[in-house]
Amino acid sequence: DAIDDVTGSGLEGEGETLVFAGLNWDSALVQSGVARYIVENGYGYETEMIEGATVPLFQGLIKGDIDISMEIWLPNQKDAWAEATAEGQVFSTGKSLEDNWQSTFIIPGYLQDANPGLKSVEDLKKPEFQALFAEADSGGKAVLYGCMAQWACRAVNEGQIEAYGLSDIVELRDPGTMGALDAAIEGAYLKEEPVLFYYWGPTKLANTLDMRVLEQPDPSECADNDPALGCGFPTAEILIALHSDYQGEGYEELRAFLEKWDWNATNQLAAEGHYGEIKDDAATSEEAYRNTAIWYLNNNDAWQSWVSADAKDRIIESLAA
Amino acid sequence: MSNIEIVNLWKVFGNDPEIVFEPENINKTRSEIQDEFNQVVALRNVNLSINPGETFVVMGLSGSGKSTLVRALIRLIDPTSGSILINNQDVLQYNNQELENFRRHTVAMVFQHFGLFPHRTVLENAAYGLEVQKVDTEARNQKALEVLELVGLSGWESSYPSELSGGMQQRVGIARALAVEPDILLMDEPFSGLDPLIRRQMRIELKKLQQTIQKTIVFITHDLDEAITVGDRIAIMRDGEVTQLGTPEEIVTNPANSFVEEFTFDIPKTRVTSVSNIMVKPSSQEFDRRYVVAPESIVEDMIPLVLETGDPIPVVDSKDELVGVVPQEKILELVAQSARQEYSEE
Amino acid sequence: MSNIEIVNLWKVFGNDPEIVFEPENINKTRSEIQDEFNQVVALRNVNLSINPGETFVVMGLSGSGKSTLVRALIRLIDPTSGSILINNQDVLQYNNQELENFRRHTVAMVFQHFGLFPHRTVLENAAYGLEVQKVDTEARNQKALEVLELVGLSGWESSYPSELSGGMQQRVGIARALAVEPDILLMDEPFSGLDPLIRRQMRIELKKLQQTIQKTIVFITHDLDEAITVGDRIAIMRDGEVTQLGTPEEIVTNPANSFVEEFTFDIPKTRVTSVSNIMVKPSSQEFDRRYVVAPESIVEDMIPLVLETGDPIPVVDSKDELVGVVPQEKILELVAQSARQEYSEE
Amino acid sequence: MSVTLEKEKLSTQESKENDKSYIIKYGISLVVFVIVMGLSWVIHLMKITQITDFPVNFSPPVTNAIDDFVDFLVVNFAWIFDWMSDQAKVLIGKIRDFLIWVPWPFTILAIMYTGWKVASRNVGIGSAIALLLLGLFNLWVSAMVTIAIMVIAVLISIVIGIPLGIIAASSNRFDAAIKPILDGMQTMPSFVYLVPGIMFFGLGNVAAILATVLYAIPPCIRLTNLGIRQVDIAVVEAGTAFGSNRMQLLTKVQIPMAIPTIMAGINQTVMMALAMVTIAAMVGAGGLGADVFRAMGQLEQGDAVIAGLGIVVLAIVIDRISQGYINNRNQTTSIE
Amino acid sequence: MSVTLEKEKLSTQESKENDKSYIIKYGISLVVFVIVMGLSWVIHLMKITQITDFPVNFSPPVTNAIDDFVDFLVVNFAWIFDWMSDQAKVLIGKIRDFLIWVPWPFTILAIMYTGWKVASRNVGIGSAIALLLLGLFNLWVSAMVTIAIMVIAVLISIVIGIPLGIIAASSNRFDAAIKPILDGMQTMPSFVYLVPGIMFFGLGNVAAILATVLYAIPPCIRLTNLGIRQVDIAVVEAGTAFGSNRMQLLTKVQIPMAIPTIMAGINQTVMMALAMVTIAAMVGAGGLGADVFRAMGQLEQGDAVIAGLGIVVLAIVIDRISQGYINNRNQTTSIE
Ligand SMILES: Nc1ncnc2c1ncn2[C@@H]1O[C@H](COP(=O)(O)OP(=O)(O)OP(=O)(O)O)[C@@H](O)[C@H]1O
Ligand SMILES: Nc1ncnc2c1ncn2[C@@H]1O[C@H](COP(=O)(O)OP(=O)(O)OP(=O)(O)O)[C@@H](O)[C@H]1O
Ligand SMILES: [Mg+2]
Ligand SMILES: [Mg+2]
Repeated sequence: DAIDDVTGSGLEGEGETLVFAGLNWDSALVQSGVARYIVENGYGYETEMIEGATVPLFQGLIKGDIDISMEIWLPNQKDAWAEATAEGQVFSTGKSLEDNWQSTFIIPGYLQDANPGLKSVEDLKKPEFQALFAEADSGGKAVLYGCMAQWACRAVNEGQIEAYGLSDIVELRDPGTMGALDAAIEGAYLKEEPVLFYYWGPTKLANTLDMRVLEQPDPSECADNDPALGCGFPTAEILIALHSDYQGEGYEELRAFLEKWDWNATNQLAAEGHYGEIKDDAATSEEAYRNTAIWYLNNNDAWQSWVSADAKDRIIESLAA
Repeated sequence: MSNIEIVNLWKVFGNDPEIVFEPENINKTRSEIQDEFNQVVALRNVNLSINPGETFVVMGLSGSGKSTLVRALIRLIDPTSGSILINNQDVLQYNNQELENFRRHTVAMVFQHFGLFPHRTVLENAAYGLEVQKVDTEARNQKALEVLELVGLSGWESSYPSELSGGMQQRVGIARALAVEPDILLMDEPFSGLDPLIRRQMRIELKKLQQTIQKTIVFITHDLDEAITVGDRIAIMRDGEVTQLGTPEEIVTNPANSFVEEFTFDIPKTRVTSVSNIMVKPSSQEFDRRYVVAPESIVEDMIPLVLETGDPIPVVDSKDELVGVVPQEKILELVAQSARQEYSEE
Repeated sequence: MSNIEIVNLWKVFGNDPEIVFEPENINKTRSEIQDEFNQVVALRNVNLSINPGETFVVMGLSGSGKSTLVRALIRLIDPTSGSILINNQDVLQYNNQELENFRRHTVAMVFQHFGLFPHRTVLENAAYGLEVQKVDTEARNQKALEVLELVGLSGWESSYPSELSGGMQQRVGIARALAVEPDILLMDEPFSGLDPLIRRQMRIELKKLQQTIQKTIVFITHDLDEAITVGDRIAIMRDGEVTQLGTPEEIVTNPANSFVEEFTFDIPKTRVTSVSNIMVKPSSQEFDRRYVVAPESIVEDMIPLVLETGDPIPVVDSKDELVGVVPQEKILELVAQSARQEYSEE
Repeated sequence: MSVTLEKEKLSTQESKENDKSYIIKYGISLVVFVIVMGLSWVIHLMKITQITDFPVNFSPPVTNAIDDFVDFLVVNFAWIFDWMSDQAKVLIGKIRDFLIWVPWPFTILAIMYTGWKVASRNVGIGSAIALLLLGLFNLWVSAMVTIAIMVIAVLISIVIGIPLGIIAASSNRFDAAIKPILDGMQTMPSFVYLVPGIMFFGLGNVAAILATVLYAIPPCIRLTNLGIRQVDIAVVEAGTAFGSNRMQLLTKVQIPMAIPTIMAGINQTVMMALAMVTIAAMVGAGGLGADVFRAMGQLEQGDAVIAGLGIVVLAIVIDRISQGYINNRNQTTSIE
Repeated sequence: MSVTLEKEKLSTQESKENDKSYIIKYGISLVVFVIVMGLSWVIHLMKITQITDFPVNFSPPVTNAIDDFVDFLVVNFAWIFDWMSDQAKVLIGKIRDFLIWVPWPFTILAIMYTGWKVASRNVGIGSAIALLLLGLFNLWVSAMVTIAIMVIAVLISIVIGIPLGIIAASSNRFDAAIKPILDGMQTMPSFVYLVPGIMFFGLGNVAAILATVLYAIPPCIRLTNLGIRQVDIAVVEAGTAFGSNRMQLLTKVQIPMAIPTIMAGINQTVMMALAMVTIAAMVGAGGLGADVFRAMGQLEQGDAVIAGLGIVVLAIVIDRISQGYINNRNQTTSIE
């Protein structure tokens, strides 16, 4: 440490390594890429990313193997999050992805165009639409590709179906994993087949496919805004989370930066689009996300208000290099 | 019954058998060829003619090519060159269809380790050959029961081979071969896996059976005693070649080379020599009709008689005419010769 | 050299061997016991006494308990009851340590299928027994080379067993056993896997070797010819019991029962009978000194002599005194008996 | 004796020579290693990127081609996939519903009877107890769902695998061609074909069965092949010598004798299929795998362990019954 | 002949009897089935829930106990786990960094040389081409990361597995005890121990290696056991007859002769370990598995296939080299 102090730059992150959670979906990967560039060049941290599945990564965050996760989808990890914060193992510096949405009842654009009568959840009760989504093994019920059984939104799906009186009309099917759900949706779109599904945004799939949300009552109509009682989803809280070590002294600038972090659908769309263009030129995906971050930081200046003045200078300097 | 004609038969195992026939290699020994080219000459220019109804024994040490020869007869291996005529048809020219028919009707084989089907009952084993001929169940079971009766296995039809002793298993093997009523029976060391007592019993039974069925039999063994007991003629093989061919008597009394001689050490000459070979001209046409022998009789069988009577024994042919006499001295001479050979090596 | 005393030895394979000793079962036959209790009586009350330096042959059909007996001697199997005294020590009472020592120094075994270590060279195979005794490398290699020389395998030290022929492999087996300089050599059908010629050669070599090494040898075979060639005494086993024990001569000339008789069919009596058994009182003390034989001589060896001279042959003992004469008739009688037995079954 | 002494000298000499040659051998290896490491160091120092990095990247065009190909298949062969998927879904649904519908005491009795008959009394009773435990730990329905998927996947594996195994046994070229493919099927991560599988067949059991069959079929093919090939050559020759044609040889001799090995292959196929139940759950197949997966997502160690043990119990029951069958059969029909 | 005729009658009679007995047998089965189904139907109709549902549920107390136990372990033995984990992480990191650091031409040459020497010329060249392809498809670094984890996992499996296999070979009781555990280890879904694994050892390679070892060790134990047990009994007896004690028998006879089988076990261990790389990637092990996993999350079929094929290529290279070694060794030292 002493040597660091003598030879170092005196930056907050000197000699510190921040380990990011390598969640395997786009928004998390893009946000992590931008955040990594900023903390590296603005605050002198080294960064690493460990890739893995959601649950193991959250365990890693609790244990301290992961220092920072850019996206904790609170509704889905509510119990684990509550427990970990109660134990003082993790804390949040505020929201990350803004403009997010989720809905249990989505149909493809082509389907709605072909069936203009299918606009709201109530319309599913019409036999022709029920039959539209029926599958060979659903006993005539409409099949809904729901939220993963291990996520909290599953319970919401169940509650909504119950509350809307769709119990005998809709069969809620567990896709198992996010990847499986994505594949099922993409497959249906390619084949232009009828499909009824749960999804959320901003995500690559929601941005590229024409998704139409069936009308549901506004969340405010339900007690405690609880969608499980028969309303649409309210906006979710998506948090940036850190391991408790970073709650103490010496990380003030880092925390200040993350608290100001403000990432919305527009940023996400733009960065993701650029990533799609350049990814084949990079040797590794990590490099691709880094290049995306550089592009983003060069072409937007919203970020300049998230960081301290010194940091901003350093970042601009390194971008120019 | 059927005759077999083997002409210039060669079998070379290896990836390049033709190399053996190059003029500069054709006279190389088997081990030279193996060392130089990694090819094994299993049969070298074998010529044999086997008569209908004959029991023809092939013997030799391990690796001498006996099995290769007999397996070539039924095309379990394809010879490298030469031809095999069976009933004047060249077996090596058969197409698949003809070959199947040939195997179904003309030849049948009895294997050293029996080669029974463990998942089939004795009856199903015996009926196998007929089954592949698509004979209907009833007829083939009847035939199978018949041959099982013949080999003394009545009552065991529904047992599995694993429940039988070795000797009984080999009887099943013989029954299986007999069931297809083949012209030719090939037997590759059929009794080698058996206990000595059972083995001798099987030999004797085979002789008896042969009197009933009268097939052409090619019988392989490495036991000279067995060869002499069952064989009408014997071919001795060495390194893929037939080194001597003859009746048991010819081979024992007149070995072609030291190898055959060594092979025949243990066999008393009296056991193979026929009376006609030691009889002398009778001094008169009068003889004692109580003790006559045929010219084909084996000397050993008459030793007790000779020693008992002390007189020369008259030899009488099938027309009941005196053709010679056997004086006691001649027999003793032969006994002495037999004895002299034993242990002469020590 | 060492003597072996086997007393009331039983071996019953199965999960409840004691049941055989129940008073109501003790007299049941082997197959009854097998059917009723699923126990196999491999040895039934065997009593044998084997003298130092003797070559003792155990013979019998497959399954008669030969291997069980010899394996009990080296405790590869533990007998059910009885005792085995070797050098007056009860082998069955040995603890692990004593047993290892006993196996390292007192006995050594030669196996039917050689039981060589395929991953070790011939030299390392031969040295194995010394290696487990922790003899240092140089000394054990020297000894191994010595015994390999003795069995005629010099030059093959660094080959692997798979590169050797069967006969050579068995020589390695013998060398491995000799290397530990055991008092007793156990040989379980050592030559059964070999070709007949090589087999005879090995027998003869064993006899020669025995003259050099003078060990106590327990030799197992199911071949009577082999038994007679190598054995000083022979025990014939049947269904786990010793059914006859005696010299080759006793067994061939005087079979205890029809089973042994059948076994000995193929052996000419002349080959085992000693002169002392057929000689008669000399009529005078004068005799022709040119043709004398010892009383222990085998009759067969003197047949040529007898037939050549025609006269009775004088028998002279080691003190050069005339003890009898063998008239030609006696020999002929024996020849006749030998012959009569052959094929009598047919 | 003189000969012996000479030999001895020779042998010690040889062993010394061996020692020396070892030193030389290792020495050379060491020198080579040091040189290579030195060179590596220099290369890194001089940043010769041609040697540290690969000069070209074939990946983008190929990955794009694959993407397009998958899309092409999905779009153009949708009707086939949908048809197959529908058939399978109906069948699986029926089996699953039936298994759940049958009251558990009957199911347990049936398994006990089968185990007893096919294997041994102990296996029968053990299986019954094991299944009872599944029920008592509230895993009955999940277990039946898992079994339904299993049954279909294993049946498909058998129907496809055994004929392929037979062909592989009779053609060395086919065998050589299929070998790396089988290796590939077992090491290729299921995720790779799960995603296209879902795009083809939709979410749920069908994709799960596809993944399971791909993973579980290799032992069935391999052991059928092996079983036929290792049928005692002497017996096959006997069959040939009596004029059997190829078909007769196969049906009357080779296959009947290969049955224990083929059964071992099926046994392994079942085990592999069971190892895939959690993967299957990742595409929504339900059953015990889904229990494990869900418990893991909710950090319920205990539930995950119990459901996992449920899978293990199923595996052991199936294994013991089929092994018992194989052993019994082996005992009755083998010679020696 | 009269005997034969009688027999014949007997046999046809028998076969008819057989026909009849079949009908009876199947008839009975059918009747039983119908009755059971009818009963089931009645039970459902009458809603006798004691028979359709299980009366008790043992699950809650047991799952709670397991949860508590895991927590207890984590809290009380954290220091041991952390220490182990730290050691392992340093080691794996070093190996990984080294493999990445060595310029690829040297690595490829080294593998080629090994393949050539150990197996055959074709295997050597084939391996080199395969590795080159990995590089050209931009998978080099991932492959090296995967290999690093693999090497550690396989080494641990060998170090633990072979001694256990030896013990299992010499003790029937241990063998019987370990058998269901091994079955369990191979069918228990990895997810079940992944989460506790992370709680003990933290995220990353260590938990991944734990999961890999648990899945990959059974073949090593099984085949060591098998290899020793199937050493020709005659050779073992020869060893015994010369007074070898147990240790000598083991080291001088049984293990040397079992080596080909043990090598086959190691080969299988490597294959199993490779089959775990995607699971390992889910807990942060990186490498080719992570490439597959990431591609799946982004619905990039092509990338997933390429990375998946990378794993397959690695597997086949390792397999062919080790199989070649086994075959060569088998040829040189076996009798017959
Ligand atoms: N399929 C084969 N490939 C290569 N060589 C073979 C093959 N079959 C036999 N041989 C060789 O051919 C030679 C003759 O073998 P064959 O089996 O005919 O001998 P055999 O006289 O029957 O011996 P045995 O008494 O041991 O049965 C042997 O040297 C053997 O090694
Ligand atoms: N380990 C064993 N378990 C059960 N029975 C055995 C065992 N070993 C031998 N037997 C039985 O004991 C009897 C005697 O066997 P043994 O091996 O001593 O016979 P053998 O005379 O050596 O026969 P062979 O000539 O075939 O070697 C046989 O019936 C055999 O089946
Ligand atoms: Mg042969
Ligand atoms: Mg024996």
